[in-house]
Amino acid sequence: MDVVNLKAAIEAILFALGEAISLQEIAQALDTSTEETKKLMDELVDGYNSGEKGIQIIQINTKYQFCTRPKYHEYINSLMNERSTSGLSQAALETLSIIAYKQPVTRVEVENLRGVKSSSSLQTLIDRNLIKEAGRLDAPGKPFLYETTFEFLKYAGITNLDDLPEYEVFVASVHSQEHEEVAIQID
Amino acid sequence: MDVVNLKAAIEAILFALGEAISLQEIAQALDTSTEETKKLMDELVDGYNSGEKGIQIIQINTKYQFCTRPKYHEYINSLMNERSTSGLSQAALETLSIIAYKQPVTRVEVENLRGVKSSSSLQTLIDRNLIKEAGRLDAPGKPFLYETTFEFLKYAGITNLDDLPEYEVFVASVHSQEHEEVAIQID
Amino acid sequence: MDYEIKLQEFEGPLDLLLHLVQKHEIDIFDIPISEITEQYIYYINQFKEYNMELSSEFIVMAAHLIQLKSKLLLPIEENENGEEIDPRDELAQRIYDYKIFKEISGFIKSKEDTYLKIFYKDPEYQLINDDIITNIDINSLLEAFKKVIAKSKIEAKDEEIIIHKIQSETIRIEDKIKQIITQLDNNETVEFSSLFPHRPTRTNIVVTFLALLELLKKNVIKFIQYKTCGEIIISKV
Repeated sequence: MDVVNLKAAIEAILFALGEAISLQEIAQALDTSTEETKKLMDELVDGYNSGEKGIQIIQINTKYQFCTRPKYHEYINSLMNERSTSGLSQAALETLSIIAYKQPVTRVEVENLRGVKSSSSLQTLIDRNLIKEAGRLDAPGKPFLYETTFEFLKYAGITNLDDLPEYEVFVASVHSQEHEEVAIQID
Repeated sequence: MDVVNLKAAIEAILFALGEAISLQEIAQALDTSTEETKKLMDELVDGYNSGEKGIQIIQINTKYQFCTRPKYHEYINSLMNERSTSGLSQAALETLSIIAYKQPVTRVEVENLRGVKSSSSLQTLIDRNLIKEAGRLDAPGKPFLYETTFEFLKYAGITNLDDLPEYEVFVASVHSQEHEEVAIQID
Repeated sequence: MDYEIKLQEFEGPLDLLLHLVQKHEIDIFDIPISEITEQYIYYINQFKEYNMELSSEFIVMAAHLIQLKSKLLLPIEENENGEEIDPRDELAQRIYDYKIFKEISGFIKSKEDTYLKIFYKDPEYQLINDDIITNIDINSLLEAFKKVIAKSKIEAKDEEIIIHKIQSETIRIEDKIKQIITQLDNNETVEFSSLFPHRPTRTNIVVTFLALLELLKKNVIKFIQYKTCGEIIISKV
């Protein structure tokens, strides 16, 4: 891959990952050296800093992350406000639904199911007091487990988790045979 | 705010929102006209399309959204935990094709064309948000009609349904295949 | 291996017919029905040999092919304009339409490959107000969950644990044949309509019908009908 493509690849990674990521991790993904990655990253950061852009790449310690420029904060706020009047965003709702049905569950499991980095949705739900940390999984890295709160039950209008609409029925319908299969013997 | 800043503001909004957003919503947030917003958006989209970039702005109907370019997916995949998003089965693909080209269409019409029961495929497509119910046919039994969704446009990578190749394109392709087959036979 | 036929490879009878037509380089609009019927039934028997479940549509098509075959033996009908009606036209059109949609599904599939390679991101988190959410729509929660699960293949692993498999109905033709013979042993004649339960399933109808055809072929039974559209009486030969 040439330099231009490598830079674009870093851009794509930063966007999709959402959260801060180290040069080492990026270098590994691109199968190149950390030094080379650093050089490309510097160019990329400069590119976003030259001219007037709405987004930028910030460096926190040794990690890098995309974020918006603070000066455009108010426009974003007004839009977010507009959208959140209808309750939770679709992203937060999806995240909440996974936790409700699969709890206790780690962030990684949520992200695997959604296919999108979900730390921001998780934070929304924690701040809304709909989910909480529930210990750590006994696995490498000891990731946090999440579960729904008592508040969740209250606002969902159910007395306990068993009152959630059953999803087994649904899973069965998805995985049931495409054809109503019938064994017929022909002679 | 000058043009450069307005463009940057749109960029910041698209990034922060994550989800698809309409020109009207953006225009409202920026306190400018939809026409002006459209002009700025076009420039922004062009900017991301010129040169080699890792991210792009896609247009779906009248909405816009940031996303990565598909060619960099393997680098992202290597960093994301095993993404579990799966493709559609052949049965679901056939059903989706029929709905895309014959919409609005009933289940019976789909089944007649495929020659097999398709209710489970229809359910899969509804659950994946690729099709939706679109009223009922004014005929005995008042069967449901199905049509494709906004998500389908994203799935097909098109801005609107008119961007789908004409049905005749496939007829011609099938026709030329038949021709080839006959030609082989003659040899 | 030519004999390694996987039923899963065929989405339905039209798919199988299309496969046969392509394999033998046959013009869809000029299908030699006799040969195709033979081939089709050969395949179905292969499925049977490998103990594969066969959906009723495959059987219905077999019956249709046999019917077409016999129709072709009769004098050619003409429409009101005096043009000859080819009894194969309708089937040919169905295979042709199916072929086009199969072509389209290939195109849709190619789009899917790209779709699965694109990443989106969640909204950036901002706590705008401290309003407590006091209403969670439980149904939209389930809907959201369904969407997530429908897209994921993780659940396939859980499937075995969770799935309540819907029992499929199994009726064997030979059992049906025995049943009809028993009925004829007890009574001299049997009314056609009495062979079916109050609300027969499609499978039941198809199997009964095939059993009757089999008995007719083997010259075990005969049909008697006293007036047009009247009750069909079945009796032993």
